[in-house]
Amino acid sequence: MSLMVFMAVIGFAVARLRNLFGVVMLTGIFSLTSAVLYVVLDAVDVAFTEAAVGAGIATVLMLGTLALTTSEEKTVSDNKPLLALLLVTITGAVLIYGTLDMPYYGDPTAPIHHHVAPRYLMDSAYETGLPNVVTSVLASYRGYDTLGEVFVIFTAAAGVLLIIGRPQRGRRRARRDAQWDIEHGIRKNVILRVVSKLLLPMILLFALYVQWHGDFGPGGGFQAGVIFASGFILYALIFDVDLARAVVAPRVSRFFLALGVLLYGGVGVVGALLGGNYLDYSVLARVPTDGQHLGILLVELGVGLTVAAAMITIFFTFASQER
Amino acid sequence: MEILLDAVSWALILVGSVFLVIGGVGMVRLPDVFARMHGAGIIDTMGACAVLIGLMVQAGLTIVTIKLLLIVVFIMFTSPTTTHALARAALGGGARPQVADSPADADAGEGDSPSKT
Amino acid sequence: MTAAQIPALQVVVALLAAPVCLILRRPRVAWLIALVATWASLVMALILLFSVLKVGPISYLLGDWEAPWGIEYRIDMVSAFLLVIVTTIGSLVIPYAQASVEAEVPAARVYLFYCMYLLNLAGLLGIVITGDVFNLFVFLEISSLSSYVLISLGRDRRALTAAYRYLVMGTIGATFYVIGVGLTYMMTGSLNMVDLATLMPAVIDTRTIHVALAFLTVGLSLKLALFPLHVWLPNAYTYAPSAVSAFIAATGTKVAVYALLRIVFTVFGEVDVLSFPGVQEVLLTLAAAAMIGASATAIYQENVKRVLAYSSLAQIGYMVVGIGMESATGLAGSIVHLFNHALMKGGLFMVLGCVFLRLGSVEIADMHGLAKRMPLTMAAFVAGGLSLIGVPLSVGFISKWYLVQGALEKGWWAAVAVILASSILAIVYIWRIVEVAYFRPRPEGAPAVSEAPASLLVPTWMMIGACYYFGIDATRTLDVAVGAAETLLGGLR
Amino acid sequence: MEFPGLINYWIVVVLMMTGFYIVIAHNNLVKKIVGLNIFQVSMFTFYITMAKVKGGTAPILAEGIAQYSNPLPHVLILTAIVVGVATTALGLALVVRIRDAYGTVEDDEIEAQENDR
Repeated sequence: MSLMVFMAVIGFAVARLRNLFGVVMLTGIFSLTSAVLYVVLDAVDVAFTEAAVGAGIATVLMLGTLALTTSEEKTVSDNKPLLALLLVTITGAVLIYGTLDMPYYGDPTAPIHHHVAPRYLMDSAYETGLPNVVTSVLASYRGYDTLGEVFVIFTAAAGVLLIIGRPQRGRRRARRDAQWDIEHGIRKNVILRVVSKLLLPMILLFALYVQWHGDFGPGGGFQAGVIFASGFILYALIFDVDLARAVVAPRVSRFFLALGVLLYGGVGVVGALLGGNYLDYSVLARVPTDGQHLGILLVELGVGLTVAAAMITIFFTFASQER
Repeated sequence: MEILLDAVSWALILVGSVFLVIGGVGMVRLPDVFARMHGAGIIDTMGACAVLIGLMVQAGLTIVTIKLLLIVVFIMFTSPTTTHALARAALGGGARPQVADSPADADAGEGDSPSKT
Repeated sequence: MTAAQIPALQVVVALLAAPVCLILRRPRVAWLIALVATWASLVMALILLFSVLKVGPISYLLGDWEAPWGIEYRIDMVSAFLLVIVTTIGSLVIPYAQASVEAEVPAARVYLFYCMYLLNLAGLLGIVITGDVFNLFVFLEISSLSSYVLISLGRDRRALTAAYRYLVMGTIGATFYVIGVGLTYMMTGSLNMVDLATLMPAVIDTRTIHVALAFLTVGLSLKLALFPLHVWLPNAYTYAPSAVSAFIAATGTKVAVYALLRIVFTVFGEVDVLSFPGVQEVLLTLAAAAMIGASATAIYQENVKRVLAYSSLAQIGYMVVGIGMESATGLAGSIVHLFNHALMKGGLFMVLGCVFLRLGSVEIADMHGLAKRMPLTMAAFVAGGLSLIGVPLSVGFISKWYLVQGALEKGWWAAVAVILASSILAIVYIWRIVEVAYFRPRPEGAPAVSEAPASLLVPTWMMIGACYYFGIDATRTLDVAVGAAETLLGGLR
Repeated sequence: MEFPGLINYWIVVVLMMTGFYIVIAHNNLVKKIVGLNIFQVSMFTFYITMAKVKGGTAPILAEGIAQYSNPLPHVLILTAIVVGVATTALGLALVVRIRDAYGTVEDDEIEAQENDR
């Protein structure tokens, strides 16, 4: 509860602050605090994803945009605060009016704990055989939602490519003015280079652990994909972006972007061909639970591939913009 | 034996949280960017590690302890590097540390470099 | 095996075609894949429509998990009809898009354009076919994200701000929608529409459900650009590439109206939401304001695409009036208007695409005496305009006739007056363009303009021809629409 | 005791309205995206607060634990987080292109430029 008050304070600070760098940092802190809050509220998978995706990728992208738009300062010209304040208070009042009949926070007799959820908690153990109920619901019971969601990430990456993607004819050495010395500075800087070289294998190893550990503990395709991509983003930040693009050529990241999505859709089609409905994993192997295991592992791999490739593509497109 | 372990872990956690508070206050009160970095440093090293070690003592010899150990090692690696990168970036950004605190220099030093970023 | 899998394949074929387009980066191949995918989904939509007419609502369990636990596809008369609308427009715009996209989208990114187009189509199909409230949000996001990107491809720099504003308002709408879903889930514990409908009467008097309904309707009306929340629509349609505005104008808002229908009549079916105090009046006043206000502003626009954008706002007003009437004929009128308006607006925007391809601009000032140089294109514009006004023998007339009939049944003279007034305003802004194109002499300095290429004209004329074919032989569309109205209202009576 | 029962939801509503206010009132395009981000993160918090069962643990099946929190909102939020990031990425890409086309990221300056041409 106190964490929420803390988040509210951060929210007000973001509303007040003029300096955009401060605002972006506060948004990162806002997401991190919400991740801590989710751990307290027993939502471990969500906390993991929110910390990795919300605080990590969103902040990096915003900083990248600020670097490109170079407008740290925001002009002070709120010409319509009153109208906005009015609209916001009305919506807030309607929402608070709506909360009056809600079941109290955390009371076990609330309807949502009795209608659909008990089946997941009781039966998922022997239907899908995964201890982590969230992953089994995510990948199997409501697997179609996750397919839709992987396509959302795919759309975002293809969209960013379409909006600001510049066709790279081979690896051209881009001449940069002031930007060059700062970057040069970082490359020359031994400490950062050594430490990041030490950290990189750990990050990628951890990403693979998270990918395959999704069935038993918190983890899964999304978190793994983001951590995998953050390894490459760290590499691109420390060493020059063109070097990073040499490591992961845009064509390769584009290929994996499509491969992950096709893998996920393909598992569904195979399920349909083998006689079940679309996205039915129990027909994949003789024993239904093995089929579910196999299906969920493949699906999580597809998600991991797409999310990693999407984040890498988005970051490289942002990073290789010329100001 | 049990009480001893609990006492030790609680002591460590308390010490750690005291350091966290000191670091926090340091971050707010100290005038200069580079001075404030000391506050941040205290939080990362002493504060977090003390609390983590306290938890490790609490957890006894289980998988959790190894995971906590890994976290401590990870913090030991990353926090000095981040502080280093921050210092380098601050230097790149034009902030100059207040070197000698004699009044004459302070005003001159104060005047030309916007150290309070 | 495949016959039973058609509901899933309907969406998945278009969905999986997009990444394939991304891998094979040649524009020609990407266009071919898009063509095959859209025509395949059209065939599947027709098969589904006929099987729904024969067998009644189809239910398809994704992943073989029963309804409230897994995600379920429920296809009844309404969603089958919408499927046919979306896939017809989708498969007609593709052959049209080939030439028009070459002219407007930089060559290196044409394959990404088709990838985005397929994602938008798949997103819309996903919304129409799903029976799960949260799944509808996921596909709503897919279609919205891809339409933001498609709009931002416009050549004019204002396309970027139009896409940005649409993104901000669309995301707020989607978040409102999710808050509404969260509130209903909190009170009932289920996400499946039919399951929600059975659980709703028990909790209907709680304030949370009223607020949930408010948030769901506000979120969706942001998406379908109901009057006060329509700010993003004129810029989005005007500055988008012509093939994109043709597709989005004809399908984007229609699917949002369908989602509103689904929420009001299926999820809140048993509870007869419209009889709540004030809900019906608010809906009708907003719709009337949309019809009159938008048609009036359409008269003063310089850019023809903007005129059509404002006329779309007015037509959405018609549909919402049909919903507000809550009677079989009124509802049938608005459902058949979904189909008719899709045909008319799609055809008219395609005409403007031909003009843009040749003339490079769609401002009225540049279109003086264009009819002599582009007779076929402008003839299509006149035919489409007449059907928009609602001249007898055209589709526009059918839907207006049903709406007026519904209004008379309910005895709402105000509604009848508003419909007629808005049709008269439509005459004014259509005539304004026709007069410029036909009766003004072609200025000397104007560039020599030749007729649009066949690859653009044929789909345009097919669309406009369909406007008149279904105007004359309206039996098929009407009995589907009336059947759809029955199934939706079935929940109430 | 009715009081603590709903206080969590009221704070979440306050968070949502802060995000909503930032999106509406501020002109800077990046600030609007930040507002959207906060609006969505607080909506996630609303779902997760709904899912918590007092005395329940994380929905990972283990022996000896009777009460679990509800896993379904967690799954929905995993989807919503990714949707949020996708919208942010697209919004920022558009901001970059708008900056190239208009030279500014302030809404009112853009509107001024748009009206004159």
